[in-house]
Amino acid sequence: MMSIHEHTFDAIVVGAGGSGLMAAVYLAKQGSLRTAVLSKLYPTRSHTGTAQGGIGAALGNMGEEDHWEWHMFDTIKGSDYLGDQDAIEVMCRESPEVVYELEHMGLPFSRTEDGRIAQRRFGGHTSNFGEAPVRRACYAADRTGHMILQTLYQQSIKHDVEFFDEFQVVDLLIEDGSCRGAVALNIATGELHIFRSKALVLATGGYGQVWEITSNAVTLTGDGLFLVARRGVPLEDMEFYQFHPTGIRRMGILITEGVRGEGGILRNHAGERFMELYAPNLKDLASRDVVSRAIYKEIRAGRGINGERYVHLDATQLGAEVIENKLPEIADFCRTYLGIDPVTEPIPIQPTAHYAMGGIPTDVDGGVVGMQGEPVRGLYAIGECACVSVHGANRLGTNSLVDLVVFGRRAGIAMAEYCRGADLEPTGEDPAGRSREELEALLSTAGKDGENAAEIRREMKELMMDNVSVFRTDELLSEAKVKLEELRERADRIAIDDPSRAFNLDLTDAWETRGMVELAQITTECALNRTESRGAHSREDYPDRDDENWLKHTLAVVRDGASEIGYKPVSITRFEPKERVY
Amino acid sequence: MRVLFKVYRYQPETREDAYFDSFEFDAEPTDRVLDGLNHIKWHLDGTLTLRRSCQHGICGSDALRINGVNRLACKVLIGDVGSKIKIEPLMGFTVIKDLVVDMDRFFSHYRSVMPYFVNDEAPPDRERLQSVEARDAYDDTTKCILCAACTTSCPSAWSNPDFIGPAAIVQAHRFIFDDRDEGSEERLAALGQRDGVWRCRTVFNCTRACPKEIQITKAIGEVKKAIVADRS
Amino acid sequence: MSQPINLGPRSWLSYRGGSGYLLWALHRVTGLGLLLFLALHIVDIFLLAFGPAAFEHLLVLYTSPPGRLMEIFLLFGVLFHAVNGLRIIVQDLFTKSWERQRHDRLIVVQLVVFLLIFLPAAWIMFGSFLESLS
Amino acid sequence: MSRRDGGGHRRPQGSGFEASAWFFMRVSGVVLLGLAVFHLFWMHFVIGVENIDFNAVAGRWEGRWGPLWRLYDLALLVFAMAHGFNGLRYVLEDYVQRPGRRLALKSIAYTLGFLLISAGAYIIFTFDSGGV
Ligand SMILES: Cc1cc2nc3c(=O)[nH]c(=O)nc-3n(C[C@H](O)[C@H](O)[C@H](O)COP(=O)(O)OP(=O)(O)OC[C@H]3O[C@@H](n4cnc5c(N)ncnc54)[C@H](O)[C@@H]3O)c2cc1C
Ligand code: HEM
Ligand code: SF4
Ligand code: F3S
Ligand code: FES
Repeated sequence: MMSIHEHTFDAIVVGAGGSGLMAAVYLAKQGSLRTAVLSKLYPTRSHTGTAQGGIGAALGNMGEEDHWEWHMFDTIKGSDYLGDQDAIEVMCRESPEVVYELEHMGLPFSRTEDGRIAQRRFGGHTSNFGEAPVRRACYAADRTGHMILQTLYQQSIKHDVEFFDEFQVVDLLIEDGSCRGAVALNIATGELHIFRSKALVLATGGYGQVWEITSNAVTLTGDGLFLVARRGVPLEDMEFYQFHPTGIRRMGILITEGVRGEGGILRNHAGERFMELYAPNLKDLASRDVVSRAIYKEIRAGRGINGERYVHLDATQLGAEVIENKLPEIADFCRTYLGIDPVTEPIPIQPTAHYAMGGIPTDVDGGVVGMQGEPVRGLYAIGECACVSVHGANRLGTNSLVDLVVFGRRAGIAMAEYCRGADLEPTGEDPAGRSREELEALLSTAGKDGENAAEIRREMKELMMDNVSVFRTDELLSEAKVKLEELRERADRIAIDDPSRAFNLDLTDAWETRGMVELAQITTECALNRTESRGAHSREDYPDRDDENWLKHTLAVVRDGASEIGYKPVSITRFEPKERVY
Repeated sequence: MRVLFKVYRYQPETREDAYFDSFEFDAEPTDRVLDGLNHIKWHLDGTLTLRRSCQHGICGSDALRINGVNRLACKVLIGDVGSKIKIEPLMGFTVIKDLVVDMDRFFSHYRSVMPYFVNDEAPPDRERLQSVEARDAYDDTTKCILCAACTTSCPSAWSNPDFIGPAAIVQAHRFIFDDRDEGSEERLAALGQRDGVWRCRTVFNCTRACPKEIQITKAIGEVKKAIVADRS
Repeated sequence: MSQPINLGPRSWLSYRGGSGYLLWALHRVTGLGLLLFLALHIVDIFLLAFGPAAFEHLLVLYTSPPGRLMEIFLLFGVLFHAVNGLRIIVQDLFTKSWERQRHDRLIVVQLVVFLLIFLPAAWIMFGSFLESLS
Repeated sequence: MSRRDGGGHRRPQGSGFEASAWFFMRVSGVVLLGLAVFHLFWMHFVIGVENIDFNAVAGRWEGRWGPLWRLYDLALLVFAMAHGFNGLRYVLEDYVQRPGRRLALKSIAYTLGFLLISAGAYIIFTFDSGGV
């Protein structure tokens, strides 16, 4: 029997990436609130640290004019008009302010000659409503995310945030439309802890591990998403999953868009700059979905390098100095993992699963909303696991980091406000009962015959890569649906090896595997349902965008193991949908 | 290629002593050592326990002793270390299970150097200005991912757990040499203590171990000089 | 619950730290060795107070064949410690030299300097060792 | 957890002794480089070990340059001892973790150092061959 520990806080933050820490710092700054941060990884291990290229803010530091309205327009266009314009307006208007705030927290941005925050070009970011590329991405060499994560963690220490490191949340206490806390596994001991709270924010990051080739960490398993889904909260726009065009071949390790921002060029087997064909205006700096599709098309036409499933990212014309100073990490990756020098050789790349535009539906303060737009009291979501929706059908590079800090801050403020007016709501008998049963059952399979979780993951990842990635068809998706159902059944029969309690990652891996299969199913279901092509969701059997029928968000809720789908209108305030060409 | 992994095991719940386990299997020379360990965990023995996350040398989870030296398992290719690979946990920390060590002391040393930006003046409306050169002065030490490879490679830290260790000094350096920061006096005072920088005997193991190739010994030297200059 | 099994001198010795680690260990050993020798040396000098006989009685220690051999070790110790110490001082003065490549290069220079002085001197001393045998 | 020391890692306020010790090791190192190496060179290659005896010492300390030699040897003694015993202190600090034991060993070392310096200085100041 597992022993149970109990804690009570005003506010709880689940996840210590950029968004979670931003919320935590803001909660801590409010003073009297008791706040705890729960994270299954040490905070600085969070995946925000891998973000390379930059954070978008219309500062206009590079001697070019820039306005947040232009940023707003680019984001909306990038989202293929599915993004909610009220939320996008909030994000783009607040982003300069938040970037300055990060600088005031000590974040070591790279600098311009006159000492201001340096900025670079990024895909889809333009001046004057789409005219020409603009330098909008504020960066700290090519470790912007690392510096954001470090800076926010430092600030958390400064403000005495209370951390529960290596605590994995395994259940949410959502009852009668309100969230009253969470149950977490203390990984180091294998014991369960009940955390009661007035407000709880999920900041658990993405779920890229569902795909085979991915830029995401092995720990990005979408826990927050399947946890809320299991408690009857819908997930929004799950069919929109971004494939980043330039992942290192086979490994999926990301090569930042900053490389193209600095002048890198994509080339096919013949050495041709093929993006001229697909995006005559912005070329290699078109938005990510466009570039990923172009690469797939080149590969299909037999123009991949040596006819294989990859193309080249050519950075040789940047020169050694730009590469060593502005892209040192990238150079290091190439040397370490590929044994090539990007100064003299092109980098072999292929699209890699990267970012979830969809997620837990929220309002502009991070408050989670249900199927009918009703708020789930005390429950918030921010960062990649949330869907505000500012990214719509396709996220622009640099906008995720903006999303993290802008909405992390807003959620922190809103939660503090909420906590002051709210009381702790009671939880039912034995709140940890469900988790205990689930985990004990899994533990009791140790050493018995059963399915291997790693094998199930492998099959799921391959399936999703082949059938539910850049190009989709009814046939592929239907096939995936059937196979995923099989995998889900097999996942019920997982048997683990490790019978011990302390640090049983075999147990948590298995638990995460089940959740990921559920997310793969929801994603596939939503992709099958949306019969149009928009942003990252590209249906070959429905190649056009269909505003008449599909200018709306999908909401999927799981009931008795099957997804039910509903819809939500898109907020359109300033920019009417137009055809999207780059 | 055929590889033989010799892996340190410690499973306190089932067996009292620590021991080495051998696993032999086929791997590509371009596989990471972490891929090998994952292969073991996923297909040969699910009880093998280690921390890992990003798999490309950014998160700092999987610093281990690989063939005698500290490395990130995800930043060394099997082909580069040969077909016999010995994996041990970081030295100097208590082992919790297999390759997982207790990092509490490491983070407590980290916290002791005030690893955060201090400047109590009201900030300007926009960014504080900083010249390119001033930014360069601490660029190197901003790269630290807190993997602990350095501190656990340092003989001074092995024998003396109170030594705050190179990682904490690197973190302090990042602020001391940031001209926007104003907390350095306190930081230098903390680092000037018995268990601060002076415990560094310039062994250089740390610099060799750092996966981010931070010039740690140089950074420590700069801090030492700053303390001496501060006092005179 | 957990045991600090990866602690202790056995694992210290097995760490493959490279040249810096080796030089540091040697510096420490030679430093302590010199201190030991010096203590001895002061004791024998102190015997001067008791007149020539007492003093010269002990001097045999230095002129005997083992004494001659020890002398070579002494030279090795002083020279190594001095050259290595000088390198450390120079590097502390010019912190930039602690950068990895520069450090590696300095170590090569140091070894060359050490050998250039040590080998001829040791050769001469070895000569007097052979002489002392006959 | 208090704010400034961030997590209960408290240590005594220092006087900067370690900084001075560090600095002294460098300075004395340079000084010793001159003194010790010259001393070795002189004794082994100029005088020659086999020629050293009571008279040789007397000749040096009571000759024309006697006072200078005595000063030289005193400097060598003091610097080498201070440098060496501080080095020994480093080693003890590094390897002896139990406070009580550390204090005991350090006390023994300091006493020993003091005795050795006194003995050496005594000879240097009082040596008198009695006109042999
Ligand atoms: C390689 C790469 C490069 C990128 N580059 C850029 C870029 O240049 N610009 C940009 O804008 N965006 C970029 N992104 C996207 C962006 O970095 C991520 O979307 C963002 O960092 C997500 O942050 P987050 O706060 O939502 O979560 P994360 O940083 O992923 O953190 C998740 C947190 O949740 C915790 N957690 C998860 N599950 C649980 C659980 N069950 N219990 C407790 N804790 C849990 C984890 O421990 C972790 O602390 C990049 C992404 C990748 C992968
Ligand atoms: C010949 C010239 C000498 C030079 C240039 C020199 C230089 C140094 C330096 C720079 C250090 C400090 C190392 C550190 O801080 O990490 C040191 C340490 C030391 N020295 Fe010397 N030294 C010399 C002679 C001597 C002598 C004659 C003795 C013996 C009495 C001695 C004994 C020691 C000891 C015991 C240490 C400590 C070793 C350690 O901490 O690892 N040194 N020396
Ligand atoms: S300095 Fe280097 S080795 Fe040390 S913790 Fe930081 S990244 Fe790791
Ligand atoms: S290994 Fe240790 S002694 Fe100093 S140079 Fe590095 S911290
Ligand atoms: S797994 Fe992140 S550093 Fe190796």
